Amino acid sequence: MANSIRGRAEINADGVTHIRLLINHPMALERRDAGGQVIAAHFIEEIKASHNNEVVFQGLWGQAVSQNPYLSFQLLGAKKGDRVTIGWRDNKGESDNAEVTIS
Amino acid sequence: MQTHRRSVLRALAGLLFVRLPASLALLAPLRALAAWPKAAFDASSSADVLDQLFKGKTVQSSDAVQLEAPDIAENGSVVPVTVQTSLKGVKTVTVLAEQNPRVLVAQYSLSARSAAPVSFRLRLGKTQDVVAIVETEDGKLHKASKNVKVSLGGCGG
Amino acid sequence: MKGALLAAMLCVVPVLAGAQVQHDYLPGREKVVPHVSGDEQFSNTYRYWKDADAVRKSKAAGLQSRDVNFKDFRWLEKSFDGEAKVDMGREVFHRKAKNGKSCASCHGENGEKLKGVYAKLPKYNAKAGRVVTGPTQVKLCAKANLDEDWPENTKNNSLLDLYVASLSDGVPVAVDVSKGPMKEAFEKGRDLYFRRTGHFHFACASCHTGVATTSFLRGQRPSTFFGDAAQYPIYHFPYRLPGDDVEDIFTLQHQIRSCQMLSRMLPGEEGSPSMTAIEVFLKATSNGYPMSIPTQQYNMSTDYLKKEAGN
Amino acid sequence: MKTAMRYLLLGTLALTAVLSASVLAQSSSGDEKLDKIRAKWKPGGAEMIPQDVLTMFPCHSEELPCGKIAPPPVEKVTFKGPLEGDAKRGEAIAINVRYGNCVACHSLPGHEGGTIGPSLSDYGKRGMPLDYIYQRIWDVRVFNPNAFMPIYGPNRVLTDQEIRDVMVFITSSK
Repeated sequence: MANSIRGRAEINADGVTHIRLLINHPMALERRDAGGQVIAAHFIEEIKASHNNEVVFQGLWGQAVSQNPYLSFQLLGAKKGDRVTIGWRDNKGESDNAEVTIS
Repeated sequence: MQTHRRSVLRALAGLLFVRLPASLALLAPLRALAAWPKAAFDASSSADVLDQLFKGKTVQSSDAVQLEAPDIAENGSVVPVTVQTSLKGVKTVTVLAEQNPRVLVAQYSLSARSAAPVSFRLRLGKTQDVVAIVETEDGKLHKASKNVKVSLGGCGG
Repeated sequence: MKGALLAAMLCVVPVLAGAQVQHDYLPGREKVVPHVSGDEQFSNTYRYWKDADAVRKSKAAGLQSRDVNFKDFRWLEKSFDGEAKVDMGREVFHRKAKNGKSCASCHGENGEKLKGVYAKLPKYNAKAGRVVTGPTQVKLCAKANLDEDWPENTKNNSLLDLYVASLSDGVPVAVDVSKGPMKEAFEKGRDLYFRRTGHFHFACASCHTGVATTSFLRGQRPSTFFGDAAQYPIYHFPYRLPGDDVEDIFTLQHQIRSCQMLSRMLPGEEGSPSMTAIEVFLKATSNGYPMSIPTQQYNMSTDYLKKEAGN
Repeated sequence: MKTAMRYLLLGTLALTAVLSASVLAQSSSGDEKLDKIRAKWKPGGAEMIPQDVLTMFPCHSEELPCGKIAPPPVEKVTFKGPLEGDAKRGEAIAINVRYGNCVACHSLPGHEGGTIGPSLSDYGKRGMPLDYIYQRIWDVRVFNPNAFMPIYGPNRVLTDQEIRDVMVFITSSK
């Protein structure tokens, strides 16, 4: 699941950073195949954002979050050029993380 | 029953922690981060979810919370939702889809360094109310909801 | 009773070998001109959506509602998801082939030489001896200069098609159908658009003209075809046609095929003369309308809600 | 070349379909065209209508033989009563996107639908003559050659009995 995160972080005049993320993930719902066998769900359970080694935002997700999830929120007290680390972990133990530079 | 659920939760939380990859575990958890609450995510009614997450505390409708979502979702599998609030000291933002088989969609924890609006996209099985609950530092729960009609395409597209 | 009734109704579809077939057409095709303002003869809603400013003003004046505006803000807003695909397309654009060249070698580091080009496609290609669409042009160019096999409906082709189209963002569509093969293609496409076909005996125009565009098709509102093509290739998630690997990018050819399948017509072959003709018709009836790339098929962010409500 | 071959194949299929429809006589329902369609496709399921059924009808093509198929002639039919049918089945047909899909354009009793056609929610109250309703569903071109409605009869989208089921359903609202 490498390179699954695409993000943009833009700071405005008031010092508020708008972070937008797009994650490439199937977010598969639990379902049954033609033979009635349960096919397990596969979805991101947790997503975190950290700035200066401080976790500033955490999301806990269920199966109802759409495929290739989108997430946006605001970060305070950061400055241009700072890096925000984004990491996720899914219910199968897979994970990925990436850095987004504030512009 | 409650006790049992919580012990299961605690056990699960332990499991999840072990499964955390090194890269994530390295991040210093400044605030007490919540573990993934399995029982709440599996619950099929709002009451159960509230019971699990907020131990049955009362939820008040509030004008200080805005839930933005389309009146008509053209595609139930990608419904954009934004939660905005003028409240100070927001601790968590929780989003529920009351008629989905699993009611709890997402819960976000904010710190003093992050803020709403929080936007994401969710799946709606059918026309229903989407509910946002904002929990503030004082422990109060503020709610807003919005009915989203899931439209069916005429030609099946 | 039933047997007799059926026998009386039993009809055999005649194939007239060689003879000119009298097709069924919906009325109105002679009114279509190759410009977006031609919509005034059809849904007559062009004045509300002819540009972003018109949309904003008519909203503010309370003139516009979802009842008349189907070229709404999602068509004008850039798609965040689509931009991620444009980035991927840019990577393919700079990827070196075995011969050491990339698309950028000829077209400029940032595709400078391709600015505005997509707004003029489809175009007659003298080398190929036929009218070609964007994806076909990508395929031919990649084969000739990079020796890469990037046929239509594959990942690299779609990503490049979207990237090249994004270089014409904001440029008004300008497909010249005044003469030669392009004129022929436009007229043929116009015929096909209004021709009734398939299991339901529908034309494209059954849903995408006049009355239908101001009504609901169950929960959907069909759009007038004028101006639509300026948004293609479009980010279309999570729908794709069987057998395609296109990174959720929907070209105009995809859109036509998808419509045909869903309304029980035989889906055409990508790049066949008929399908190209329909694309020429659709693109030329968007002439004068600014390209908006990348945009998306569904409202995938709530940003547009605020814009609809106020300013 | 590959494309040309495919066209040839599709063309042959279409031609075979058409020729056999006119030559073959016996089949289960006494209607070859209908049998041919239903043998290849069961409407109302998850499967979309397959290509070799679609090549039996006019298509958007100047290259394929189906592009030269003339439109099905207008069929004037007479309705023989009494009206007997299954309202439940009619409802299923009317609201299914891969069956009759009436709901795409019409509101129906108990179903909010499209607004391209008139609402049929209280159609039962209007007391329209049955032979009119039957003709309208079978081949609307008798009343209006430019109507948007599919021609359910001539193209065998629905069978005689299926149309009756739909009629029972839409006239059931009081």
